[in-house]
Amino acid sequence: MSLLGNRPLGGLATITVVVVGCFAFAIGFILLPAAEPQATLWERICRAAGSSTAIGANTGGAALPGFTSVVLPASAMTRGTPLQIGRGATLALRCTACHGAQGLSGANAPNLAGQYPEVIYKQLVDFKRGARSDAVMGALVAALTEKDMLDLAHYYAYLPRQESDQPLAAAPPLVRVGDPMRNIAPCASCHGSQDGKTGAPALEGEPQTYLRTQLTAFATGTRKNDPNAVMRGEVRRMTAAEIDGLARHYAGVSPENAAGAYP
Amino acid sequence: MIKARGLILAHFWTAFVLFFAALWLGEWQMLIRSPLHAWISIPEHYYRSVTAHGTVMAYVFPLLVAMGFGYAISELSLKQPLIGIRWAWAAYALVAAGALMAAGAVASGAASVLYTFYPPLIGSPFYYIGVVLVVVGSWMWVALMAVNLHRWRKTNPGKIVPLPMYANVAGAYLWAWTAVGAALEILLQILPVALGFKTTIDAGLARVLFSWTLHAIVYFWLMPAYIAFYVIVPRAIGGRLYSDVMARLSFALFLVFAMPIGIHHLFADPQVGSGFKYVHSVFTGMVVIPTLLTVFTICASVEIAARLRGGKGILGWVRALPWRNPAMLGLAFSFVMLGFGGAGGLINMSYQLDSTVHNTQWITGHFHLIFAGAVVIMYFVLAYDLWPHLTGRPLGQLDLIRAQLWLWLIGMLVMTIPWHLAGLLGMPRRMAYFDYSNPAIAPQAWTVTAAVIGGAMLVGSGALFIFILFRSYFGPRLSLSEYRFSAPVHVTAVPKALNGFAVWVALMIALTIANYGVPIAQLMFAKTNVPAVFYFNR
Amino acid sequence: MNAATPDAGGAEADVAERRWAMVSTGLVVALLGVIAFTGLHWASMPLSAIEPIDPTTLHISGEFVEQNLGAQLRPDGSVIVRLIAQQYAFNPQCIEIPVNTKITFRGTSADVVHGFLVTGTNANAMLVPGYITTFSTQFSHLGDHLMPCHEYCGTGHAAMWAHVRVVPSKEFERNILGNEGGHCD
Amino acid sequence: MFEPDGTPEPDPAELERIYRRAPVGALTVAGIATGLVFALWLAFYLIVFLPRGFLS
Repeated sequence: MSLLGNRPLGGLATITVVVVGCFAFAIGFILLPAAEPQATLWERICRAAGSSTAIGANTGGAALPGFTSVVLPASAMTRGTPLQIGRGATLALRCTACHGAQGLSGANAPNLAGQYPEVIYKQLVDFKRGARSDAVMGALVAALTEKDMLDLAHYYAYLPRQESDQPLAAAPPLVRVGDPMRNIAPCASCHGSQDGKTGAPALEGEPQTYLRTQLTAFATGTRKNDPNAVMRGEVRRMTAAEIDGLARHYAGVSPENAAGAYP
Repeated sequence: MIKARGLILAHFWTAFVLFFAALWLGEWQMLIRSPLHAWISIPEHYYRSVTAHGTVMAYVFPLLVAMGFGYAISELSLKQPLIGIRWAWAAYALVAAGALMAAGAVASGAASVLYTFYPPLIGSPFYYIGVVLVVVGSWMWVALMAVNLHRWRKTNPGKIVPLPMYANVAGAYLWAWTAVGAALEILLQILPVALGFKTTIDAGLARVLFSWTLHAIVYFWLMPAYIAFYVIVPRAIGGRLYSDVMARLSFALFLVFAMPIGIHHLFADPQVGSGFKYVHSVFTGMVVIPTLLTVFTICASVEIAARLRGGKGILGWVRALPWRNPAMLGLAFSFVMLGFGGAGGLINMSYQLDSTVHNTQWITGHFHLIFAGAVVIMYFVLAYDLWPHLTGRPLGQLDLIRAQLWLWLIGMLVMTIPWHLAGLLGMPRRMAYFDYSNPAIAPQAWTVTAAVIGGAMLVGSGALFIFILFRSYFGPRLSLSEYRFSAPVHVTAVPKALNGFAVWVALMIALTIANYGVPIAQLMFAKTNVPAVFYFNR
Repeated sequence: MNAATPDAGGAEADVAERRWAMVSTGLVVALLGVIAFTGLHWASMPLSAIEPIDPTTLHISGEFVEQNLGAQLRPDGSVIVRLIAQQYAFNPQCIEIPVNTKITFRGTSADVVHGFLVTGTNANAMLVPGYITTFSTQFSHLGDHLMPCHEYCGTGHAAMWAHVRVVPSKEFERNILGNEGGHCD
Repeated sequence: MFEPDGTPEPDPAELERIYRRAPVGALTVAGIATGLVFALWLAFYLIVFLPRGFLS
């Protein structure tokens, strides 16, 4: 004869579960939060449920001048309409002297052809608001409207990009794997060729001098329009030689042919 | 002879071949992150491999084993041909197609988001759709198990459901409800973003929904192993099941307590209040009880076998156990790994104690011990046990089988115990490479080398397993007697509640709502959607 | 075995199993009791507050703007550390804090799910975008600790390691006053 | 398939005798094993968790 067989097991199980549940809730919501001093019963229960009113450590703060204030809009991340691209092309006539007729620079200004639209848009806004400074660009963006900047971004994004034919596996270690102990992330995990990150530009084929100047500016903190110091953090611990090597790599200059300037 | 053996063999072979492939991936991952190898030149390949390894090992492999085993149990224990065999093949096709689709997406490098998904990272929609197809196929299996049991009840009114089928259907219902959490996450949150209908997603809510699935799935993995403990091992070693009723109660308790505990994976998360964390900790404690009941019942069952063989004394009987019997070896090895893994598990679920080990290599060690160790070794045993009844041919010499099981045990211990230590030293999970030249990391280097060695043993054991199964096809035809499950010492009256599932399923759903309702509702109304981060090569 | 009629035996198993079940339950209850005691006696529990925050505007306003990051001394002598995790770095990348002082961490993520632990300590938390993670602890050992990201956050994850430097309180105060404190980047 | 061929059916009286005294051995083995598992937990709590400080 089974001892269990004589009992209404379902009811017994239900009662057990309810009792365990009551104990668990009582301890978790009333007893344990009691370790927090000066809280009423109701406050303890709310606290244990995740209510955050009791914390109140929110300190205000506003970005200092010189830091970026851009929040990337969704409209900067989609493909541009033909109308936007056309309008952007007209506006871009003012940019050709430095950035080239097809967005490929002959000077040491960045190539813009095929660049991600949100990248161009963000830099334009930063120039306009003073988070990034450059004598030429500052003057040029002053008159641009929000719509102008979006259209320009979509126009340049539409132009064909210079593709790199270098396999990633042949890139310098900092590009592929970074350096964990210096918290230098692999460049390729944000700047294309392996993985992308919203707001991070494609770098292949950019002029060597431009890249070196910008990396150095991030490293010294003279350029700080990278949100949350994302680039300054990556570059801060790099040596000058490493910065030089990265600039050469992305410019497409092989180490053996280092003397050959871009293009 | 089993009628649906073609179906069952299709499930088993697909499961084991995928398992063997994923085993190689695991070993490759260990090798390239170890000090024996230079840093991987393209880290994305590592995460691609981890995603594939996890997707196969956590979803496809155990599902196919449970499904195949479930069909076999349905036929063998109910002694009726499988109803709905066409549907069963359709379910198999869905699982296989889903697995292929997911594998394609992962292999192409468009979905290296790991099998735990991790929104707001978003990979290729084909990956998620593949996983959904796998789950839908598995739900068809759940329905088939219910239908077969229902038919049996109609033709056998008033009779007690055989224990193997009772446990099997408990496992099926457990899975049906377990999968709901991840299904909600994929269907309502991830897919709309992956398909481009939305650009934002609530990462916290996604983690809560996934935790619903993430822990209960472990008990679903365990089910075939526990079924084998109760209904295969005692018979295979010439013993008797100590108590049929307690076996049923254990399975019923798993059904009740497996779900409302998943937030113990989120102790370190900011989107759940500490009260719910404690409640889930308590209920995780409750789910320990059916495992302890199982350990005792199985020990008593094998003790009967030992004493029937002349075993004497309080501990002396252990020596009289049939240690050369693979079922006995498998059980003992499984219990050893369950013990170590269980101790680690108790630590993980202990509210504050989790912070010492959360997301370190310790956790990887823990679930490999429990699943890849204690559970998978029983998958081997149940496959060996059923194999001659599926192929009609013998497995051949048992020496190879014993060697295979020994290799699996030793490989698993050599791999996972150093992982636990590495976790205590602060080694984080999921890193493609480590800078072993750093003095703070250098002491952890040997643990990864040990994992490479242990992993090599596991690959060897997996290869032996496949070889043993394959070789049996070249054996002579057997005329086998009827397949039997373990018999209990005494056939006792079974409480009505333990002949059905109504109470347990009701408690399972009620407890899930009680323990998950508020945490989910809180986040559904919080304004915490964040932009998705698309994982695609742009 | 199936569908057989019950025989007369079987009561012994029930008694033994029930005893075993009671012992098992007792062990589990004892374990849960130790946890509750630890929570009560040392006010030790996992993080609890659910504080939403918009990850896209961290750099513009609110407590996580750049000049607020790192360690700050509070009037009551405790220290608050604010940090951001993003693909694939923490900001600050090196945090300097005083030994044996109450340290309150407040962190969040600017993009995907991250997490961090401080090796050799129980400081361990997830950073989920959209939520602020808050917890307090103390560090009793001087020296440098590693602070890796411990949640998969994308292909650059393996390079995401920060550092925590625990220094004597005097040295911390001197550095804070000298405006070099709070971080050691 | 692992059982040796022709395992004789045990004598019911013998089986009943074994059944009645069986749990002694199982209690010992399962008890020691379970005790070790909980002892490991306690050791972790005292040796690893407590010295590493508390979160609140």
